[in-house]
Amino acid sequence: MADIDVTLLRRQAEAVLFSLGAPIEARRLAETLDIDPRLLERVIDELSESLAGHGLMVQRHDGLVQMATRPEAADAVRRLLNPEVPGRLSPAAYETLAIIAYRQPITKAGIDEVRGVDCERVLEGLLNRGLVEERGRLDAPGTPRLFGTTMRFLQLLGVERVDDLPGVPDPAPG
Amino acid sequence: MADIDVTLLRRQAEAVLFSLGAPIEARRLAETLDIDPRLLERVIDELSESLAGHGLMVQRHDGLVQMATRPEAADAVRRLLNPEVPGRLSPAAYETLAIIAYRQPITKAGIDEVRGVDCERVLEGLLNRGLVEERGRLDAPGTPRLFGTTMRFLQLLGVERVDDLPGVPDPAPG
Amino acid sequence: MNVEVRVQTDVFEGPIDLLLTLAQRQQVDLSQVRLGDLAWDYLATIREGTGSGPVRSAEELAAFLVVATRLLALKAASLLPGPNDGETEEDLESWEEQVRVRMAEYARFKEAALELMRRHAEGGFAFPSAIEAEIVPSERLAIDAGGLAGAFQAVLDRLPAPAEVEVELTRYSLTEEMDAIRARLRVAESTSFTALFDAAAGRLHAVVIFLALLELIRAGEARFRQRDVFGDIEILRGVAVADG
Repeated sequence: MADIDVTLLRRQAEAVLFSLGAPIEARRLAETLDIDPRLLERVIDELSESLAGHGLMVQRHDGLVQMATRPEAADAVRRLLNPEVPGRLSPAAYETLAIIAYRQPITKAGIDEVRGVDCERVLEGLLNRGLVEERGRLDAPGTPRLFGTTMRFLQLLGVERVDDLPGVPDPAPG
Repeated sequence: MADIDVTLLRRQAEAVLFSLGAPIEARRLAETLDIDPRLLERVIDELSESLAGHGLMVQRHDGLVQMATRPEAADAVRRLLNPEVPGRLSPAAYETLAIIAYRQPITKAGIDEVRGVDCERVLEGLLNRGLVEERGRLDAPGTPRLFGTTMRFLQLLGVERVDDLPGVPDPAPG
Repeated sequence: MNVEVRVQTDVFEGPIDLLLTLAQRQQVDLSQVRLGDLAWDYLATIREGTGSGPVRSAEELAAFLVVATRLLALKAASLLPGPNDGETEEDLESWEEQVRVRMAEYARFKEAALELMRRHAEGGFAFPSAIEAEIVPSERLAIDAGGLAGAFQAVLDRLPAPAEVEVELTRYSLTEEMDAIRARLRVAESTSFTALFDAAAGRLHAVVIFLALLELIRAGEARFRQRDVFGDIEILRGVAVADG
């Protein structure tokens, strides 16, 4: 493959993500397109750019890629598909979600420390709602579970990547 | 609605079609977007244009609209998802399909006349495969059933509309 | 047609279907074919009964008749008299025209069918999206990115600034506390254990002072003595006095 047709790869990636309609590991997508994972990064970058001004976008998170609708079109989608189950996050859940979003991956002890209270129940709620998920274990005594946000979280937020969150404070020194 | 934002409508239509993953009646899509059906035609035209050079396209047929992947990406999609694709047809079936595609809506008698043989069984096969469907009845003695091709037929050939098929024979003079 | 009727004529040998196709493309001169021969070939096929037996369905018979009729029509059209032959001229012309149009139309559909078959075989399918319900938010959870950032900032604001914590920690340095005890023992040969902790600012400070004392005892710079069981512990200057 001397001459790599990035435009064709972009189209193929777009078609695959579209028809899959679910998150896929970047590694697996690269395999499907028969390209190097590093090239995939470029292909997805181009796809993301080509979808500017469209009703769709590419979301990337934790080694996963997926195609999703943009938030400005969300109302129309809801109107048609009619799923609208109103839900609300408690201030505690909101705060916990924020800590996880900006400090992921983080242990429960880490969240507790920042919030100053035990987050067991709040964390469970976020896990059940699919906003947060386990992300392996910390290599430390007791190997505590690590938590991070999900694709669904990005979806509800309507952003392409966690990096697109506004005003990310500097990482904690610890 | 003094100032209609066609670009926003185009994005919304795109998001809706992606989320739906199935054909939708143009009438219903117009309702969802809260616009006049005539305006929808323009919105879909613009969406179709905006997808030039992409891996996706808009298929339109018989008052239905659907988004689908472009044929040049079919291999990649099949490699990953291995979706069910229609198997090969008999020469008689392709012939019947061609007649229906170019002369739709057409009665069984009309097909028989062109082919010069009874198409009962072949037609049944095409109906079962979802490539052809009933399209109302002819306002004539006996009100015979009319047949036309389906969205699935467009997917089989990877075109946006029946008009995109090559070498459409001239309409029969009768 | 399921049954293959093979015909033998001077200009063509093979399936009757193919003969029709070639005749339509004018690749076989039908004027050289005696249609009666075709009928005989068909009857012969029936009598021989290839494999499945001599019984033919009405459908197959009809199929043969249609092909034969088309051949007949084609042949008739090609044998029609010229345009200056009497009064039925116009009727004949229009009839001939009709036959030609019909044949041409059928031929075009055959071409179109081949094109469909080719495209199908190429596999350039279009696939719809198979969306997972999760992609479409089913819960109207309006998480606002700005609000999320605000919530996190509020949490950070609640925490004491990291810089202050560091100052606290450096204040209780083990070496400093050891120096303080050494200084006491230089002034007086002994001191009370509890008096050592009079200056302790808190629990953590007290722990550091105690650790400093243990360190000095280990090094031989200090000793301790308790005269009675519940009495105060006395800290004495040790033998290995470090100067400075």
